[in-house]
Amino acid sequence: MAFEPVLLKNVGVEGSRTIRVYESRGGYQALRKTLKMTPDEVVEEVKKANLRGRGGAGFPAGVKWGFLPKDRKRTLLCVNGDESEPPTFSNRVLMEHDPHQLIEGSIIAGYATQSQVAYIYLRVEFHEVFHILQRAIDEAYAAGYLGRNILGSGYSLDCYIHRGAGAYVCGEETGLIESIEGKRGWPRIKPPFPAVEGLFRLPTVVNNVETLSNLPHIMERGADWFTSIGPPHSTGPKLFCVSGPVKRPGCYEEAMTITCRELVERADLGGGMLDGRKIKGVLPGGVSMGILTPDELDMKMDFADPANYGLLGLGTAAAVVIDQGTDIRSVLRNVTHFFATESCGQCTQCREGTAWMDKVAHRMERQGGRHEDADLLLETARNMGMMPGLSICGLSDGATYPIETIVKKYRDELEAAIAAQPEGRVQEVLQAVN
Amino acid sequence: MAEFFTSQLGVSVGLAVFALLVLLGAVSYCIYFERKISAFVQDRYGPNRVGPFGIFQPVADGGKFVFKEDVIPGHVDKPLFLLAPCITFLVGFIVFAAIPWGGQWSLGGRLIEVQVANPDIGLLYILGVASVGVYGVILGSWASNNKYSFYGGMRAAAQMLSYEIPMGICILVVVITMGSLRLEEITVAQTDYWLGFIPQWNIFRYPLAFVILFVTVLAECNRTPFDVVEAEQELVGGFHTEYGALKFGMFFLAEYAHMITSSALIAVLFLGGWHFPWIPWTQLEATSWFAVLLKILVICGKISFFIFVMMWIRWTLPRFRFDQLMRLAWKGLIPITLSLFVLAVVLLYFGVERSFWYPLIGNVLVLAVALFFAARSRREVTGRQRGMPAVGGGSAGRTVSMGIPG
Amino acid sequence: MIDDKDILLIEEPKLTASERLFLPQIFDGMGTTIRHFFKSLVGTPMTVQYPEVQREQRLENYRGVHRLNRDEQGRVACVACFMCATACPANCIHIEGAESPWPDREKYPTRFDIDELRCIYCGMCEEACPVDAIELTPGHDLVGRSREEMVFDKEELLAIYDKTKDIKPRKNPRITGYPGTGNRPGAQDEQKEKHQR
Amino acid sequence: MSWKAIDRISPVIEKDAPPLLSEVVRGKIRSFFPRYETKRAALLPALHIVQDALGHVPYQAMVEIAELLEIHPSDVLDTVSFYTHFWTHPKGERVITVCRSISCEVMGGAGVLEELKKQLSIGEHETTPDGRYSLVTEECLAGCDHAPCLLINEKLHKRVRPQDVAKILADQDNDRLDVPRSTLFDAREEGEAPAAAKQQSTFMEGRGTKE
Amino acid sequence: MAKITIDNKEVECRDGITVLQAALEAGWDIPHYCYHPGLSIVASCRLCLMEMQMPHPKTGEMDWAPKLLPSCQTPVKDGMVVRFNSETVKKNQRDCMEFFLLNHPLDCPVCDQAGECYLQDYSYRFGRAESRMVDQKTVNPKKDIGPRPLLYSDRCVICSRCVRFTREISGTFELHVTQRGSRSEIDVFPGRPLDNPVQGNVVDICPVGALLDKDFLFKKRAWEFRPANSICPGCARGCSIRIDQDEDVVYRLKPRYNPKVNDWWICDEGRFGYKYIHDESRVKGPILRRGQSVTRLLWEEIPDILRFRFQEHVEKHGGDKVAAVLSPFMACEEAWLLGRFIREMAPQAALAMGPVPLEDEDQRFPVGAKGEAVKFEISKEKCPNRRGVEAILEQAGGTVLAFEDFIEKAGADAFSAAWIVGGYPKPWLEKAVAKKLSGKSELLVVQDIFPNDLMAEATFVLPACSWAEREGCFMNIDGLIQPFDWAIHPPDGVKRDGQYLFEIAGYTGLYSGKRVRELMAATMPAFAEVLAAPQLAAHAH
Repeated sequence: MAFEPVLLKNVGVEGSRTIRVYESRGGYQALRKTLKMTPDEVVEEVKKANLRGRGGAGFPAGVKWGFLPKDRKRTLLCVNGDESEPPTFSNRVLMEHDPHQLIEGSIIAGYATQSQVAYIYLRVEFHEVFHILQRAIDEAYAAGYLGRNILGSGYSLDCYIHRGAGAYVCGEETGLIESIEGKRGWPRIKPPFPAVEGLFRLPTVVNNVETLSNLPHIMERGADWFTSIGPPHSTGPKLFCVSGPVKRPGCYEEAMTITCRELVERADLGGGMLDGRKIKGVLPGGVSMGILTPDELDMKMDFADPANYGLLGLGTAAAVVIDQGTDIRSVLRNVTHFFATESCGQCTQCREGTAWMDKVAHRMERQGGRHEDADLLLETARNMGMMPGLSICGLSDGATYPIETIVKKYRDELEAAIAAQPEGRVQEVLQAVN
Repeated sequence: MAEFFTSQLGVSVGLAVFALLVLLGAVSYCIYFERKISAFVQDRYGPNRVGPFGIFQPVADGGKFVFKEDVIPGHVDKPLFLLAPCITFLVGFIVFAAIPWGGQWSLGGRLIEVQVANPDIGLLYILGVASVGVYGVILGSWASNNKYSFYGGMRAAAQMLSYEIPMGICILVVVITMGSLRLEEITVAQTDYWLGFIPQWNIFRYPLAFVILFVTVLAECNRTPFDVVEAEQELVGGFHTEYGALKFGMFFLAEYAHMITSSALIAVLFLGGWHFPWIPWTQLEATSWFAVLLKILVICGKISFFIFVMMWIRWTLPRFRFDQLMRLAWKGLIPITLSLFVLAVVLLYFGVERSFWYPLIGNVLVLAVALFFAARSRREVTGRQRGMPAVGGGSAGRTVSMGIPG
Repeated sequence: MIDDKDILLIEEPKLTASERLFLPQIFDGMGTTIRHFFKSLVGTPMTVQYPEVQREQRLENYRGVHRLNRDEQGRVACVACFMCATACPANCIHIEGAESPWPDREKYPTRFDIDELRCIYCGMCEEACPVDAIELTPGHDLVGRSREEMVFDKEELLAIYDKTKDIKPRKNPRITGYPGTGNRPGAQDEQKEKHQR
Repeated sequence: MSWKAIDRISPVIEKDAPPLLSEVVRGKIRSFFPRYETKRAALLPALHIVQDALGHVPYQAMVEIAELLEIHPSDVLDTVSFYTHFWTHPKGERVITVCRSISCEVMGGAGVLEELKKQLSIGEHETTPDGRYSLVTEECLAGCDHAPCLLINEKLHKRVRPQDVAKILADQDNDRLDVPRSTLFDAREEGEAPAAAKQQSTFMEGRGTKE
Repeated sequence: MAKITIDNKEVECRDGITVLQAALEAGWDIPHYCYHPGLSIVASCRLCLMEMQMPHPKTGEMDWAPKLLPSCQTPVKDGMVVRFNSETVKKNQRDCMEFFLLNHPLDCPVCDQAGECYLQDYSYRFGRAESRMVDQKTVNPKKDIGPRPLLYSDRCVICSRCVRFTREISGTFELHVTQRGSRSEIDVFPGRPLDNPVQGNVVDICPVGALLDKDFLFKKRAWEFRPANSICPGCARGCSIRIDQDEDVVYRLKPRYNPKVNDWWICDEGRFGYKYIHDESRVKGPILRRGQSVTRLLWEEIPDILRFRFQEHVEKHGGDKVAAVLSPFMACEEAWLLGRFIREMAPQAALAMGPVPLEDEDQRFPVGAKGEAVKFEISKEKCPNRRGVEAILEQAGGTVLAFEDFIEKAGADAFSAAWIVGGYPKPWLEKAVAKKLSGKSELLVVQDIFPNDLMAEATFVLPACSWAEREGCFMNIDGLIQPFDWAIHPPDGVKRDGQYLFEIAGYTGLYSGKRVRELMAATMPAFAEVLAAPQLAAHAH
C-alpha cells in the first residue's frame, strides 16, 4: 500500500532543483491556475482543504489568512524555514530537493493574502539549502514567476531569503518576525497577532515551508483531493522523518493514518531497528512533544491521537528512536540541555526553569541524582507551564512535555539508576559540578 | 560664778547647750545607724568606707551637706523657702527642753531638776511645739512652687491633722491617769511597784494606748509606713524636692531629731522615763551624780530602743496608700483611743485609775471589741474597686483612683 | 484593643479574719527582717565588697558588653547590613557602611559605634545579625569616666573580641535555635530529614 | 566570585582606528536596505556579511554597522549576543560544528566530538593554535537522517564515525560545497581569506559558569 | 468607563487601560515586575497572570480562558470578569517566585534595595522559605555600566524596565539585554556607558537591587528614612520629588508620580543637585553690622530692629529710595511676605526679581522627540519659581524693575536702602554687578545661603535656607502652583526664611505655607488652591 508521494515526488529526480525539470514535471501550473482565481477564492479553497499548519501547532492555514484585516494596504508573507527542532529535517529535504515547489507555494500564498514581499526565513545552518534556494529564486525571477506583474496577472511579489543566526526560538512566528526586523528573537506578546500587526507593524502571514509546499498541489488537484487523504481532522499528505538506529532513517511522505510503529518498522519507511537493537522509546514528533514507550507505539501519527498518550501534539512528526543501549538519563540531559540553551530568556518560568532542570539532569547523568529529583523535575515541569501554558510562546510548554513524559514513563529506570549510585556520590557531584 | 553653774538656771543652760550638741551628733549617728540597720536587714554591709565600720560616715555626710552648692531655684518663694527648713529644724530641737533626763540631782546641797525646763504644762508645750513642725513642711512645699512638693505638703497637713487626734487622746489618757501635765511628775508617778516588783509604768496599764501612741508618732515623724509626704516614687521627694545642701540637711536632721524627741516622750509617758525597776541608782531617791548619769543612760537606752524599732519597721513594711492611711486614723485609731479615754475617765470617777488590773482589763476589752469589728469589716483590702477586671482592663468608664482622697 | 472575650475576670480570694487584720503578717515580716539583721550583725553579710572581692563565677548567658567578631582572616565579620541598628530598641547602634576593600565581600562598616550607656542589653542585635558578627559577652564590669568614653567604636569592639575570643556566648537556644541557623545541636540533621520528606 | 565590578565604561575600540569595514562590505550591506521596511532589519544580513568578510564581528565593526544602520551600537550587541552564530572574537579558518541533537547522540555523535577534541587538542568553543579550526557544537543541524553529522564551515559531513575524523581533517577540501555558492552574503575580495584566530579563546568572554 | 468584575467585585475603570492597571487602581495589590505604567508592555515576568473570561473561540460565549492570562497586557473590556484570588493564580505566583529566587544571591543584608525591594516583598508574600535547588547558583558579574548606576547582574530579574526606559523615555538606547536564556544579562556596549541626563531613573524603576545608585551606595538603609514630599528646585519644570532624609541629612531625592509635570521621572541634575544644602560654607546666623563692629543678632529681636530701621530710613530719605530684589528661588509665600513688608514700609519702593539662570535650550526626552512624543522635559530656566515671583511682583504693583534696571538705577545712587535676596545654589552675583551695587546703600539687607560679595558691607546678613528646609509653593513654567513641605531642619543658628519673613511682615505665630496662601488668596485667587501631586501609588515605583 505504498503511498503515492506528492510533496516528495521530485526528490531523487535528476536536476529536480532546476526550474527546467520542475516545470517539466508539471511545476508552476498550479500557480497559473491560481492567478486566474480571485484571492478570496484561493483562501476559500485552502480553508476547504483544511490544510493544517505543518510547523508543529497545526493551526489551519486558511483560517490564519482569514484573520488579516480587510482594509490592509501592505501585507507581508514570512516563510518559516527555521527548522530547528531536533530531529526534524523534512523542510530541509523539501528545500534541498525541490526548492521551486516551495517558491510556487509561496507565490500562491502571497497571492491569496495579497502580500507584496515574501521573506523566507532560513536557519543559518542550512548553508547548502541557502545556495540552492537562492539559485531557484533567481531562476524564478528570471522566468517571471517572481517580481513585478507575475505572469501578466498584475500581481507582484518579491521573495527574499533572510538567514537566521542560530536560535531555535526564531522558529516561533513572532520570534521570527523580530529576527527579521533585526532584533533579538524574543517572541512578541499576543494579541496583537501577526495577522494584524506583524513584521514592521504590518499585517503578516507566517507559514511553514511544508505547509506552503502543499499549496500547489491543493490548487492543482482541488481541496476535495486533499481532504480525501487521511482522517478528517488531519487531511493531506504529511512528511514524516525517522532517525536514530533504524535501518532506513529518512523523510517519508504518508497520509496521517500511519502509526508510530509503522513509521519505525515498516519496510518502506523506517525499516526496523538497526543491527537488531531493541527500542527503548520513540520521541515521535520532535523533542518537545514527549516520548513513547515501546508499548505505546501504536499511536496514530495525526493531529489528535498524541494527546491520548500524554504528548503535546503531533509536532513536526519527526520520530527519533532510542535504543536500549542508551541511558535514559542521557536522553533527559540532551533534551533539557537543548531547551536550556535555546530558551530566549524572556519569561521567568522558561528562563529559570529550563536552566534549573538542565542542572538537575546533568547532575543525574553524572550519577549525582537524588531520590527527590524525579518529583522535583515533574513539579518544576508543571510549574513552568504545561499546556495551556503560562509563557509568551510555546517553548516553555515544549520543554516540559519531554521531561514529564520521560520522568513518568521511565521512572523505574531512573530510580534504579539513582539507587545504584555509589555512596556519597551526590555530594561529590554537587561539589564537582558546582 | 560657780553659784550659777550649780543653780537650776545654770544646769538648764548647760544642759541645753550640751543636749543640743549631743543631739546633733546623735541625729547624725541616727542616720548612720539607719543606713547600717537597713544594710544588715538586707544582708549588706552598709557604710564602711569612712573610718572603721564607716563610723565617720556622718561626718563625711555632714561635711558634704555643708559644702555643697546652695542652690535656690528661681521659681521659689525665697523667704518662705529659706524659712521652712529653719522652722522644722528649730522645732525638732526645742522640744527637748521639756524632757526630764535624770530626775533630781543634789548639787551643792540643792536638788536640781536635770531638765532644761520643767514647766507645769510640759506636755502641752511638747504637743504645741511639735505640731508647729508641720508648718515647716507645709511652708517648704508651698515655697517650692512645684506641684509635687505641693502635693507633699498637702498630704503632710492632712496627715498631721489626722494623727494628732489619736496621739493627743493617748496622751490625755496618761494625763488623766497621772493627774499632771508635768513630765517629771508623770515619771515620778511611775516609779512605784505593784505587788512589790511590777513597776507602775503606764505601758502595763494602757498597753493599747502605748501601741497607738507609737503608731501615731511614726506618722507624725513621717516614717514608713506613713511617709506618703515624701514618697519618692510618687512625689519625687515631696516637700523637699527643691531643697539641697544644708537646707535639705536641716530637714533631714529635723526628721531624726523628731524621732528622738518622740521616742523620749513615749519613754517618759509609758516606760517611766529614766526609771529602771529594781536598780537602786535609778530610783527616785537616788540623786548623786552617778545616779543621774545612770538615769540619763536609762532614758537614752529607752529612746534608742524606740528608734531602733522605728528603723526596723521602716525596712520591713511598705508604705500605706494615702486613703488607707487616712482610714486607719479616722476609722481605727480614733475610735479606739476615744474608748480608752472613756475608760480612763470612768476609772478616774471610781478612783481606781492608778490600779493595775482595771485599766488592763479595760484595755483588753477595748482591744477585743476593736479586733472584732476590724475582722468583720467588709472593706476592700486591695487597691482595686469592686467589679474591676483583674486582667486587661480596657473596659470603658472605669478608672482607678490614685492615692489622693477625694 | 483587647477583645472582651480575652479578658479573664478573676474573683479576689476571700480573706480570713486574721488576714484581714494584717497583724500576723506584719509581725511575720518584722520577724524576718530582725532575723536577717542579727544574722548580718553577727556573721558576714551576703554581699561582697566589689572590687576588692570578686566572685569566681562564669555567667554564661549573661548579656554584657558587646563584641564585634572577626572572621578567619582577622577582618571584621560585620557586613554593615544595619540589621542590628534596625532591631535595636534603644537606638544605640550607629553604623556607617562602605564598599569593602576585600575581593570576597561587598560591604563593610567604616564606623560601628555602640553607645553602651544607651544600650539595654536585650540581645536583639545578636539575634538580628545575619553573619553572627555582633555578640554580647558576659563582660559586666563596664566603666568609663565620660559619656563619650562609653560610646564604643569599631576598634574597641574588635578589641573586646580579641580579649574574649575563647568565650562562646551562650545564646538562648529557644530563641536562636530556629531551623536554618544550625546553631542548635541536631539542627542540621532535622534539616536533612525535612529535605528527604 | 569577586565583588569587583567589570568595567564596561572604558572604551574597547582604539581611538582614530581606521574603519574596519571596506567599501565593498558597506556597499553589500546597503544593497540589503531596499529589501526591508526599516534599515535596522538589515542587521542580520549585515552581520553575516561582516562575519564573512572579517571572520568574526569585532566591537568596532558593530559600531560601524550601527552607524550604517542608524542605530545604537548597544542594539547591535544585543542582537549579536542573542544568536549563537556570530563570533565577537576571531575564530578559526574552518569552524567545525558538531551536532549534538538527540538522534546524533543516539548514533554516537559524542564519540565523534571526543575524537575531534583529541585530534585537534582543543575543547569545545576553542580554536586550534594555528588558527585553522574552531570547534563548536550546535543543537541540531537537521541532518538527522545522516546522523551523526557535522558541519565544516558550510559543508555538511554525514554519517561521520569516530574513525572517519582523521580522514576528514586531512582532507584539504573538507569545506568545499558540492553546489554552486551564492555570493549574496559574501563580501570577501578575491583571494582574501578571513582573518584567522591567532590565539585560543573561549566562546563568550566574561563567562564561565555555564556549559 | 468600562465596568469589569475582579474577584466578584465590580470595578469601574478608565477605558483603554489594562486589567492590571485597573486592579491596581481599585486597590488590589497585584504582583508584577516587568509592568511599569510609564513603559511599554512586554508581559515577560508572568507574575500578574490572572484567570479571565474570554469569548469562546467557537461559540463566542464568555467562558473562563483555559489558561492564565497576563493582566498587564489584556486591555479592559466592558463586562469582563477576572479572578485574582484563586488557587491557580496563587500557585503561579508561588512558582514564579521560586524561579525568580533560584539564582538570586539573597544578599539582602548588603543590598541597598532591601526594604523597598519588590523581590523581597513578593518573596514574603508568595515565596517558599527554602530553595529546592541544590545545584550551585549561576553567578553573574557586577558591572560598572556608567557614571551613576552600578549593575548587579546577579540580582537582576530581566524585567527589562531599564532597557525599555533607555529606548522609550531617554531615547538614548544605551542598555540592552545580552545573551539569552538563563544567561541573559543587562549590559551596555563596552565603551558606550549609560550616560544620559536622566539615567538616575533606571535605579528607581528597577524593582530589585540590580541597578543601584553609586552616589547612594551603602550610605543608608531604605527603611531608616523619614521622607518628605517636595518639589525639585533644579529647573522651572518643578518635578514632584520625595526627599529621603534621616536625622536632618538628605541622602537622596526620588521622583514622585505627577502626571501633570514629570510622570515618574526626574533628571540627574535635580536628583543629585541637593548636595549644596550640606555645604559647610553656608551662612549661619543673622548678623548686624554697625560701622566696623559686627554683632550676632538674636532671631527674636530681628523683626523689631528691621522694622524700626526701615521706618527710620523711610522717614529720613523717603520711600522711593527703598528697593528689594526678590529671588526666583523664593517660595511664593516668602516672596509675598517680603513684598508686603517692603510695600508696608514704603509704598513707593522699587521691587525687582533677581537674575534667572538660563541655559541654552530645554532638554526633551526621548532625545530628539518633538511635540506629543515628548515624555520628559528639562527646562532651560534653572530656577523653580520665576513665574511665581513674577506673579507676586505684578500683584504688588508700584515700581517693578527688571534686574538690569535695578542695577543701573542702584549704580546711579537711586536707592539708599535695599533688601537683596539670593538663595541660589551657585554663585550668582557677578563681581561687576556687586561692585556696582557696593557702597550705595545705607541700609542693606542681604539674605542668602552662601556668602556673596555684598555681605561684606551689608547692614544685615540674614541666612537663607535651602528648599529642603523650607515650606511653601512654587509656580512652575506651566503656571502650576505646587506646594512642598520642609524635609529637614535648617542648620544650627538658622531660621526658616518663611518664619522670619512672616514675623517681619508683622504676623505672629507659626508660619505655614497654607496659612500664608490663605492670606494671599484674598488678592491672588490662584493661590487658594494648589496642585497636590497624587500620592505615590504603590505600583508606580
